[in-house]
This record gives sequence, structure tokens and C-alpha cells, in this order.
Amino acid sequence: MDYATLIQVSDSALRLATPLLLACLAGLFSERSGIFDIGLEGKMLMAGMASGAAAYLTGSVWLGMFAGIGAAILFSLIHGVASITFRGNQLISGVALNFLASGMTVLIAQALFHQGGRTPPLSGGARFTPIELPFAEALADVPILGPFYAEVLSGHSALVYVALLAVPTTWWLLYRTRFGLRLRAVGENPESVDTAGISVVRLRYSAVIITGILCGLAGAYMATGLQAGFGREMTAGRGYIALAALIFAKWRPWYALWATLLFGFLQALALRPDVIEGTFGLAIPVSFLDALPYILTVIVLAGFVGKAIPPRAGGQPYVKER
Amino acid sequence: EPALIFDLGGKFDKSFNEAAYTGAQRWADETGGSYKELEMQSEAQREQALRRLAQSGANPIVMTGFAFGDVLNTVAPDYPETKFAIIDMVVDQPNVRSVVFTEEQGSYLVGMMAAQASKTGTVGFIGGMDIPLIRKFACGYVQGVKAVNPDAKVIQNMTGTTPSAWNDPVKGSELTKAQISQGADVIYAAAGGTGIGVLQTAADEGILSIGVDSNQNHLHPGKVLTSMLKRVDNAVYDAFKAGEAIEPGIHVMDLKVDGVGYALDDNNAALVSDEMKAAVDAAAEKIKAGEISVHDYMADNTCPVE
Amino acid sequence: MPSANTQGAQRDTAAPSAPPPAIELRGISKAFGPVQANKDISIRVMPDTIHGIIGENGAGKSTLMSILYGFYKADKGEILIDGTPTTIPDSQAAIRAGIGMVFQHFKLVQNFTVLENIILGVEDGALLRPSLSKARRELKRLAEEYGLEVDPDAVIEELSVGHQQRVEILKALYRQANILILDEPTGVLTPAEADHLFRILDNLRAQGKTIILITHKLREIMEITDTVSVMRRGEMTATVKTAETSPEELAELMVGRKVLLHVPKGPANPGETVLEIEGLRVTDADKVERLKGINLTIRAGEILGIAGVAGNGQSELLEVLGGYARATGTIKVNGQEIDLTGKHSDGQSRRARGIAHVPEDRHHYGLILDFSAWENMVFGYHNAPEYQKNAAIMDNAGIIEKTEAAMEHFDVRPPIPSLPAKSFSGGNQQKIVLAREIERNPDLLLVGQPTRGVDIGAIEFIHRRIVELRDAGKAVLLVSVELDEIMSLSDRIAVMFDGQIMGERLPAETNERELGLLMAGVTETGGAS
Amino acid sequence: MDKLPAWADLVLVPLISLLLAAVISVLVILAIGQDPWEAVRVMVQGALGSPYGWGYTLYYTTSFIFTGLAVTVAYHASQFNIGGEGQAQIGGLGVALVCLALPWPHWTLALPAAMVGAALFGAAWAAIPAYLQAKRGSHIVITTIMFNYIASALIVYLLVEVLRPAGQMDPATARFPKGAALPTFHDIPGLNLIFDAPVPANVTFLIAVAACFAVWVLLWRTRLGYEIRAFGKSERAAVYAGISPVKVIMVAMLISGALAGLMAINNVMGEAERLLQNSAEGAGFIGIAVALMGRNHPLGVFLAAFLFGFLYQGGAEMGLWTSIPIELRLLLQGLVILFTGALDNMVRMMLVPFFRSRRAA
Ligand SMILES: Nc1ncnc2c1ncn2[C@@H]1O[C@H](COP(=O)(O)OP(=O)(O)OP(=O)(O)O)[C@@H](O)[C@H]1O
Ligand SMILES: Nc1ncnc2c1ncn2[C@@H]1O[C@H](COP(=O)(O)OP(=O)(O)OP(=O)(O)O)[C@@H](O)[C@H]1O
Ligand SMILES: [Mg+2]
Ligand SMILES: [Mg+2]
Repeated sequence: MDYATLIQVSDSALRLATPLLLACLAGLFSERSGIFDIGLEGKMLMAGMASGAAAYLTGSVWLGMFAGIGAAILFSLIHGVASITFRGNQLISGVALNFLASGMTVLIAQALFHQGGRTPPLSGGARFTPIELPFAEALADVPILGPFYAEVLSGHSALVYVALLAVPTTWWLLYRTRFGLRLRAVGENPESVDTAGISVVRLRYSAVIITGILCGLAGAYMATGLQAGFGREMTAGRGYIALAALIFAKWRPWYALWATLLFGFLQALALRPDVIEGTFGLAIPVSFLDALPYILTVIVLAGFVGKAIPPRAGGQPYVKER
Repeated sequence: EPALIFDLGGKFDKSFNEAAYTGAQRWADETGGSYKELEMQSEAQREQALRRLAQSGANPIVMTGFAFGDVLNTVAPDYPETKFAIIDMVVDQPNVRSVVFTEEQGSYLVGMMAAQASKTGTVGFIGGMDIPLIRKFACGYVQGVKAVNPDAKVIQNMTGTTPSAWNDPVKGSELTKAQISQGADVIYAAAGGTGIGVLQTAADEGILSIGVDSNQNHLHPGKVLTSMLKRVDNAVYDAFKAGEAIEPGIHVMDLKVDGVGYALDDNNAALVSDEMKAAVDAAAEKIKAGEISVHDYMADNTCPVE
Repeated sequence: MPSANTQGAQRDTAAPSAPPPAIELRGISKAFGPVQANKDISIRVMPDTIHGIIGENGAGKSTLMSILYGFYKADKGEILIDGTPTTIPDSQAAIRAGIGMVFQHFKLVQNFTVLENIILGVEDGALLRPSLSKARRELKRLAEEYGLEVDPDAVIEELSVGHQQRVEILKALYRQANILILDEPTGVLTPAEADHLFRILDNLRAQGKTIILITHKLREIMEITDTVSVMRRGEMTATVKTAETSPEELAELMVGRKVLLHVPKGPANPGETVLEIEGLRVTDADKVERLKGINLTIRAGEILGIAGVAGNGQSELLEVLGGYARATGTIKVNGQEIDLTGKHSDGQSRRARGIAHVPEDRHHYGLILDFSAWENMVFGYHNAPEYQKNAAIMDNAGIIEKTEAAMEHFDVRPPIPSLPAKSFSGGNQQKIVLAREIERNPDLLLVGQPTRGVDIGAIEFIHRRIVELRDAGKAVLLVSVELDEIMSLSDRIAVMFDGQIMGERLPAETNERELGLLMAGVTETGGAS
Repeated sequence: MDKLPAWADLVLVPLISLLLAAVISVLVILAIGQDPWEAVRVMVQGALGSPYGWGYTLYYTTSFIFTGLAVTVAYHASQFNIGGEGQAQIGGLGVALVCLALPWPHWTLALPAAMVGAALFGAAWAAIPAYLQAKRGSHIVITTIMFNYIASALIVYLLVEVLRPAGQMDPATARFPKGAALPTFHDIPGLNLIFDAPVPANVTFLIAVAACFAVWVLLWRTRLGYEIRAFGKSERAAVYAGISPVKVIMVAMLISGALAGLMAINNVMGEAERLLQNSAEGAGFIGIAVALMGRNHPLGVFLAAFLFGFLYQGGAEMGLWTSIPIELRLLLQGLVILFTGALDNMVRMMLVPFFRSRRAA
């Protein structure tokens, strides 16, 4: 693979990694608070539909984004009610919400636009447009780093940079603030938080709402940044890949960045069988690359390379009284 | 009452299935008749869909897409009274009409236009699912490109190996970006719903694209060089019009019967110069007359040019 | 109410000039569904004292303290702090009122550092850094003032239990608690750690803190408290000055009658050796050696009692013998060696060798609470041929029939085999387990805490059954933390401490004092091991 | 929390959940401007109004029974098997390999062999997650999700690169030999008086019913079932009783995977007669809903599978004859799972006052 190709694939990888990263960080907040969330996929899908539809109807990508965030938060709250308030099974709730989203998005989009469950193509102000980073032009000619800066880093829509900034922000929130300390504590041992006089329920709801916001951004990016409109099942399992990345990253923000970049890179590479063949000298089946994130995650889960230990209270409802 | 079954990708794919829909709609508008329609949701549903429509007395039943071939082969004999029409596939049954197109001819024409419009001498092709049918598009296209500019480079990519390749705009978009980075400045998308992503990205990045099946010029006015028309609409219209009297057997839609062609309208008028049009029209005449023979990939599963 | 000390009546009525009680509870009641955990409880805790609360398991001690700490809400009643009525809707309010609590089960975040645990919930401001550095300074001061050293940067899961407890105490002090509640603080501690804790508590009292100490160990009460309150079955039966009472009086107040556990039993007729243990060692998952070379023998027709403070290896001993923990060394049953690697033997093969096991914890081990009584009656023996109809199918009807007979025999009430185990009371659940294990006439019965949480009537019944089994020529290994039970049931007593047998005694030739010393790791020669 | 009588918990809770799901669906239909009563009419008519409809309803029921039982068996060992989808697809691979291996002379020979293939392959696909859970404590929910995706990638690869016959465009295996075709209800003497046109429901339905009975016997009449249920209720107690966790997890998951794999007899061998991509069509996931709705009892699973068979066939008809998208099925499915599996405590709480006042009365 020559450098130009690497640049191109990396550029593509960054775009494809962005929804994974946002969804992965979304899952991180929820799971760090002790609420397992396998419904990232559904929330992204809802957000994609809502943002696509709202952006089309209002002509404003920002309104679209907020609609997406709203839809994802709504689903988050259903998950919260089921798993926090009514102490239901978090895994089942997640599965259910994914189905709900698959059905709901098509029903709503079809009712609104009669285009088989997709929104009409977005244009102009209804889409996120690429942002040129400063000096991208000027630096493009610097050898090695220049093209990397100008081609790979520069020229993406705002949400790509939001996603990248979300990583240090998440890290900072988690490890440097009171909220983060409590969030981590409630996912490890909710009783410690409860006896310290902090509301477990409120903390967990806040976490779940942040999850909704980030999933909303992920969905909005899919429909209004990466694509110009929503299409049925457009998230295509990205929520599950994000979940895999979250495990791969052992529930840590910086690792999440690397994991999603890796998975994004695999996705980008899967698009270019020609490059693979040229680089490795043999035709690696695209199916194998598609499956690789899941295979890697299983290997990590199996503890063969550094065991992934989930937050200790994850998945269990907090019951104070019997 | 006739019926129409759309393949995966759906009625509003702006391309192949939508062309079928347009044809059916034209028939309905003209005759005031009504028809049943059904969109496939999954691979395994095909048989149920066919049987259900046959059961309900629909006749003829038109289906779009080669993927129906296998099930039609088993279903058609169970309903000898019902007439079927399948597009893009040959099914040898007494009550089936098989409609096939000479996509290589239409693709040849748009290939010529691509070569003429290209400034870099590099053009692209993005196909949907990697099957001989789509290679047939690609091969005709390359032949057209080379006819104009023997030195031109054609970058080819297929979106995938499964039917989901017909409906993956994200991949279409990423492949477009990849081809642009390799120098392509005209890209032909023969990929169903995936093509929407191709055309969108091409328009965003300021290069030209070529649509397929339906006239897609209007999707991005001034940015779509032309569209390779595959008159699925005509095929559906004809079948509906013939009704129960539809003739079985193989039905080839080629340039001569306007089965394929290229689109010219207000949206791309500025992009197509008179000399381009003249050259393409001349080639079309020669193809019709048999003076130019465009190789059909599916005849021997090879393509003489790369 | 057999005692003259009616509830609420306090013998230590303070002089008018004395300061108001640090805490006064008036008429506190709390029910969990049908269980009345606290009934109309009143208590006054004077400042600068250590106030003990004792009571049997389930008497309602923890519930009462949780109410005081705002963790549970009382159904009725009033709380006064320093004489002012105070409502404590949540723990934050309790903390504000100067109450700190060290729970029976620590509430620490295992993978946090000590500092992080200390500041959790009392951070100053939204950012952590200032809170952390303040806590570090404060911790240093507290450590010096009260002798509570602990590394502020250590991660909790790497600390010993004793140190974790110090962190809990530090947490309370950091929150400027004037009143410190400790719920069974010594249950998990080694005697040395417990002594250290008492020195710390002494120190805290000297510095003007008020301490409530929950325990059911009379020795601790006598040793350190100023005043003691006794709870029984959700009620407060008395509050007395420690100096004016005796362990005997407290014990009577606790159980509601004179404690005279005497089991009618004749002398033992020991026969062949049934169980022979040599050099038994167990290392747990954390690589801590829990059994350090145990040697024991039990003969047919004999009850060997194992005395010891909980957590000194008794549970591990039972687990190894029961077949579900691995060990090294040798165990012979009826002269035949048993595989200890776990490869060729498990609970079922032990049972096949004639070892029956009544586990210490019937809820989590002995029973499947959701299974019916008859399903529980074959639990562990479900592969035995007599319970099968044919090669594939179990003989459910036959099992139900046998269960009915066994329930009759063991006076399980109600004698309905189809009832799920969870709907029997604790005593009756224990009888089901005993019935299952004894009915099959084992050569060796392992019994752990046979009467924990069981009422007096059932205790006597269970004791009689164990003695009957012995008289039938079976060997019995009895593990109990209740010295009385050990003393009255055993034919021989072995005392365990820190994974070792400290010594063996005959009940007639020893007394509680001597056993107590052994249990604390003090040998005859006077040196602590 | 107040206790409900057992029968209410078993019968009323699922029914109320279903009712809630139905009410919300009706509201959604109204919200998108369609007529719910028309939808219900079309569904009932389409699924139960003709032998043809029954033929499809029972066909789907058959598939859902298998996947529902798969979830049920794993559930009793306290394992949440979300991998039914992948196991069913790999089971289909087993069926295809068996059917294509020999020119089967008669279905009575092909069926047992294909069942073995389906069960073995399905079980094999469950084996790795099971092993990782049993031996290394890797969360089985996550690993089975991952294995669903790995299965679908594997199937795509095999269909495209290995099993697709030369000259065929769609990624599928060749047609199975005629001798491997299972008799459908239309082919069975007696039944063909009712099912006068070809329907997909086939002899597998009878196998599914037998499987319900077999699972019931397994769970409540055999030693193995006893151990599975005991382990599922309390791992610690099971260890005390000498029940090996590794064995129970492995065996329960292998049986679960085998049951999911057996579904392929119905759809791959009985209906499609070739292996297609995504052959399970989500039936693996519906198994979750079926098991939850059926309260993890084979009889309940049978009834719930029929309910979902009805919803699926009715939903397909609704997609065909009304302008309500077929995705309404997914919505209903999601709602049923949500109410029966995650909001069950809410449903219980809704019922408690009713029972309290009744008791007081
Ligand atoms: N959260 C709860 N829900 C229901 N019942 C409870 C709860 N907590 C305690 N109980 C019941 O209340 C009663 C008193 O329990 P509590 O924990 O206060 O006893 P305790 O005196 O502390 O016992 P121990 O010495 O075993 O710690 C018991 O019957 C117990 O089962
Ligand atoms: N975990 C539980 N689940 C359901 N019901 C329970 C549970 N524990 C106790 N009960 C119910 O509460 C009642 C009281 O239980 P508890 O153990 O306090 O009885 P008890 O009066 O102390 O009897 P015993 O003296 O035999 O221990 C029991 O009869 C039982 O029906
Ligand atoms: Mg307690
Ligand atoms: Mg009791």
C-alpha cells in the first residue's frame, strides 16, 4: 500500500470510525454507571431517522441534530425506566429497543415521506458540510505529515471533530470531576454511593441521558454528515460494533478511540479488496474483515490478551429493599 | 389484475426498482387500472411473495431482479394459469417471459461520454453486487471508454458480494472518495440504491457521475453527466399492457427497441456538448446496424478490455 | 415478656444537669413486608460513651442503625440528635447531623484508591483535584490523631479487611462524624485486628466521639462498652450500664430465657475410625492459605465439635470434606483415601462414599429456594438409583412420597412436599436439609452452624437428631461458632484458629475460658501463635 | 413488593404485556394515519382465514418453536443465549452440507441425517461462547452477539466463494436433490384435503411439537434437567450438590444451539430447499420474545410461537394488502420483548392493587 492509498484509506477510516466512536463513548457512560446497553444500535437508528427527517423538514442540520438527540434520549429514558426504575433485565430491554427502533424508524419515515422508509435526500443547510482545518492548504505540501493533516484530519464535518473532542472530554469528566468519580463508583458499587448520600437513581439517569446525547450525535452524523439522508437500517450493525469496541477498549475513553479507529480502519479496508490484495499479496476475504472486529472482541473477552473486566455492578438492578 | 414485485432495495431506490415502478404507474395512469405491488424485505421471502400473489389471482406477475430466477423456476409450474415476467434473468418455463437487456450497449454509450468528459483520463465504475450481470455493465462501459480514449484508465470497484450491496450508500460514498483520490473525475454507478451515495459524493466533491437504470440526472442537476437508461419501465409497462395474453419466452430489450440508451434532459444539457452527442449517437446507430459489436461479458464471462 | 426490664425503661436515667443524649430514638418501628424488623424502639445514647447493642441474628440491630443513618425510612418514630428533633430522610442528612456509619458489609469501591473512597460524596466543588489534596492532608492529620494509618493511594481491593475497615472509619471521621456507628465490626477481623480496633475506639471516645457498637459477642461488650442495649425479635428489651451487668444477664435478655442449653445424651461409644485427615492444606483464589495443615480423626459413634471464631478455616474444612473445594494432604474415609484434586470427585461422589453435609448457609448452599420441598429433598442425591424410574427418567412420584414421610419424621411444618422451599420458615428449612442428609443414614455427617437463625424448639429437635445419629454409630463433625452448642453436643472439641487446630479438649475437662483463649490463638504455654 | 398469585404471574402478566404492546401498536398505526381495525382484519384474515394462511402461520410457528425452545433451555441454566440467529444459520449450513452430500433417494433417509447435521452445527456454534462462559467467565450475551455476526460473515463467505454453483448469480447453494424434499402439509395424505395448495408448513412442525415435549421431559423429568434447573437457580448450591457448572453450562448451551440449529430443517430443508444468506430471517431473535412470552415453559413456548407465527404471517399480509409497512411486526416484537422481559415488574405493579383490593374484599 503506498502512502497516498494509506492516506485515502485512513481518511475513510476516520469517517467510518466517527459513528462508532460516538456510540462507543455513549455506551461507556451507561455501562460505567452500571447500566448495560446493547441498545446502542436502536438509539443510533432512531437518531438517524429523527435527524434526517427534521433536517429535511426544517432545512436546518442543527435542528435535525437536536431532533436526533431528542429521539435517542427518549429511547435512553425507556431503557432507564425499565432498568433503573423497574429493575428489569437490562439486556432484554436493550434487545427490545433495537427491534422497536428497526420497526419504528421505517413506520415513521414511511408515514412522513412515502419513500419506502427513507427520508428524501438532504441538501444545503440540511447537511453538515466539511470543515477545512486551518492551514490545510498550506501544509498539504509538507512531506509525510502534510498530506496526513490536509487529507486525513482536515475536511470532515463538524461532528467528526466533536467525536474526537469527546474523547478527552470524557476522560476528563470521568477521572477529573466529581461527576465522574460518582459515576465510576455507582457502576462498581452502588451501595457506596447510596450510603454516601448520593442518589443512585439520579446518577444512573444522568448517565443514560448522556448516552442518549452521544447516540443522538452518532445517528445525526450518519444521516446528515456521512450521508445525505436516512435510509432504513442505515446503521447496519454499527451499534454492535461500538459495543464490541467498548469491550475491546475495556470501558476506557482513550482505548475507545483506538479501538474504534481500528475497527473503522478495518471497515475502510474492507471496502478496498484491491488494496488488500496489493498489500498482502493474497485476497483476504472481505467477509473476514467484516467479522474481524467481532473476532477480536471475543478474543479479548476470553481474556487471552488482557482480560476485559466490566464495571462490577453492571447489569444488576440496584435493590435497596427486598 | 397485474402485480409487481420489487427486489431488495425497494421501490424508491431511484434506480432499478423505481424504473419498474414508473412503468407500472404509467400503465395505471393510462388505463386507469390498478395493480398489486410488493417489496421484498429479505432473501428468503421471495417464494412466499410469489405464491401469495399467484394465490390471490394476480396475473401477470412481474418481478424485478435476477434473484427471483431460482424460486420462479419452482413456483411457476405450480401455477400454470398464471403468467410471470422476470427481468434480468432467463427462466425457462412455459408461462414465464424472461426480459433481458443489452446493458453492455447502453454502458458503451455512457462510457464514451465519460471518456469525452474526463479531463484526467481516469474514469471510475462502481458496481453493486459482484455478479456477471454487473460485470456486463462494467465491460460495456470500459469498451466505450477505450473506444474514445484507448489510454484512458478505468478504476473499477464492486460494493459487495451479497444483495446488501444494492443498498449501501455509505459504501458507495466511500468508494467514490477512493476513486477520486486515484484521479477519477467521472464515475459510473451501476449499484442500485448504493448509487445514491455515489452520485451524492460525486456532486459534493465536484466531479461528474453517471446514473443508471432510471434517469437520475435530476438528482444533482448539472452534476450528473448522464444516466444509462435501462428501460425496465417499458418492460413492466409492456407486460402489464399485454396482461394475461403476455407472450412467454425470452424478450431482449436492446438499443434497437430502445431498451437501453442514455439520458439527455435539461439537467445535463450543459454538460453534454454537441460533438459528444454526435459521437455517441453515431456509435448508437452503428451498434444498431451491427457495425460495432459490443462484447457481452455474460456470453463467455470474460471481458476483452480492462 | 419474661424480663422485668420492659422496653423503653432505662436504668441510667441521667441527672437533670447532664448534657442531652447524643442520640435519642423514640418509638421507632419498621416492617419489611410481613417481617416486623423493629417494633417501637426507644433508646438514648449519651455523649462520649461507647454504647453497645447486642441481639441474636435478625433481631433488628442493623435495621435500626440503617434507619438512624437515613438508609431506610422508619415507618414510625422520632430521632433526636443532641436533644433536637431531626429528620433523617437520607444518608446525606445523617452525615450532616454528624453521624458516621461503618456497615457490616463495607461500602467501599473496590478499585478506587483510599483517597477516592474518602471523598466520594463529600467532594468540594465539581473538580476532584482540590478535594483530593485536601483529603490527603486531612487523612494525615486523622491518622496521627487516632492512630489510623493507611496508605492514601492504596487501592482498596489490595488492602486487608482490617485496613478496609480503617478506611470506613476514616471516611466517617473525614465527614466530621461525632457519632460513629459500627455494625459488627469484629465479625470479619482477626483477634489482633479486633484488639487494634478497640484501641482505636478507646482513643476516639477519649477525643469526644460517641460510638455505637453492634455485636453479638458478649466478651466485646463487657470489654469496651459503657452502656449496653439488648434487642430481641425486633424489640428493645433493656438498656443497662455495662458495669452493672454480667454476661449471663445479657445472654438471658438476648434470648428471652435462661440460657441452659443442655442436650440429654449418654456417653459416647466410639468405634472404628471413620474420618482421618492428615496435613490438609487449602489455598484460596487470592493465594491465601486458609488451612495450614489440619490433622483430625473422628470415630464412629462420636461427635467432634470444631470451635472457633468465624473465618478461621472452618468453612474451608467443610467445603473440602463436602467435595467442592480443592486441597492437598490426605483424607481417608473408612480407611479409603479420597481424591482432593477435584478431578475425580465432587459433592456427589462424596455422598456416594457415605458423607452427608449440612452446609453452614442453607439459603445459598443447602437449598434451592425456588425448588419445591420434594425437589430439595433429593438435592445432591438426585442421581441415586432409588430416585430413578428408569435409565432416563426420575421417579418424581416416588420422591414425593418419600418426602412426605421424611417431612413427617422431621416434623417439618407445613408437611406439604410441593411447597417451594422459600416459603418455609428458617427453622423448617433447616429441618428439610437435615432430613435430607440424615435420612440416608450416612457414615459421616458434616454439620455447619446447624441452628443458626433457628428458634429454640427447633434447636432442641435438631440437637436431638444429631445425637441420635451418633448413638446409631455414625461419626459427626460439628462446626459451630456457638460455644454453648459445641460444649453441649460434642464428645470431643477441637479448636480452630487461623487455619490450624490449636488443640483438642474433652468437654468435661475444659471450660469456656480455656476454649476462648484457644480460639484467640493463645496456647497453653501462654504464647500467641 | 407485594406478591402476585402464581397463576397471575404466569398467565396474566404475559397477557397484559401483550395487551400493552397491542395498544401501543394501535396508537402507532393511528399516528401514521392508518386504520388499525383494517390492519387487524387483514392480519387475522391473512394468517388464519384460509388454509393457505394457516400453512404459513404454522410454518413460522415451527421455526419459532425451535428458537424459543433454544432460549428456554439456556435460560433454565441461567444463560441468556442471544445467539439463536447465528446458530440457526450455521444449522442451515449443516443441513445444506448433508442434503448436498448425497443424492438422497427419499426424505425419510435425508431427514434424520439433516437433523443430525443441523443439530451438530448449531451446537458447535454455541460451543465456543459456552466454553468461554464456563471456563473463562466471558459474558455469554456479548459473545453470542458477536457470534451472530461472525456466523453471518462466514455464511456469506461460504456462499459466495465456496458453495455457490458455477454460473449462479445469487449467493446461495444449489438446490437440494428432489429426494431431500420434505413433504409439506399439501403432500401429506389427509392433510392435503385441507391444504389444497402448496404451503410451506411441513413435517418439521411435528418434529417441533415433539421437541416441545422432549424439552419438557428433559427439564422436568430427567436428572440432567434437574441439574440444569438447579444450577440456573443457584450456582453456589449446585456446586455444593456436586453439580459441575462447566458441564451444565456446556450441555445446556449445546442443547440450546442444537435446537436453534434444528430450526433450519424447517426453513432451509422444508421450504427454501437451498441455503440462502440470512436464512434465519430474525427467527433467532424472535425466539427471545417467544421464550419470554411463554414463560420459559415448552407449552408456553408453543403458544407464544403460534402467536408470533400469526403475527408474522398476518404482518406479511398486512404489508401486502395495506399501506402499513411490514415493519410493524418488528415494532410489535420489540414491544412484546420490552413488556414481558424488561418492564415485567411494571406490569406486576399494575396488577398488584387489583389483587390487593380483591383480597380485601
Ligand atoms: N432489606 C430488607 N428487606 C426485607 N427484610 C429485611 C431487610 N433487611 C432486614 N430484613 C429483615 O429484618 C429483620 C432484622 O434484620 P437485621 O439485619 O436488622 O438483623 P440484625 O439484628 O442486624 O441481624 P444480624 O445479627 O444477622 O446482622 C430480619 O428478619 C431480616 O430478615
Ligand atoms: N426469602 C423468603 N422468601 C419468601 N418468604 C419468606 C422468605 N423468608 C421468610 N419467608 C416467609 O416469612 C415467614 C417468616 O420467616 P422467618 O424465617 O422469619 O420465620 P420464623 O418465624 O423466624 O420461623 P423459624 O422460627 O422457623 O425460623 C416464613 O414462614 C416464610 O413464609
Ligand atoms: Mg446485622
Ligand atoms: Mg427465623
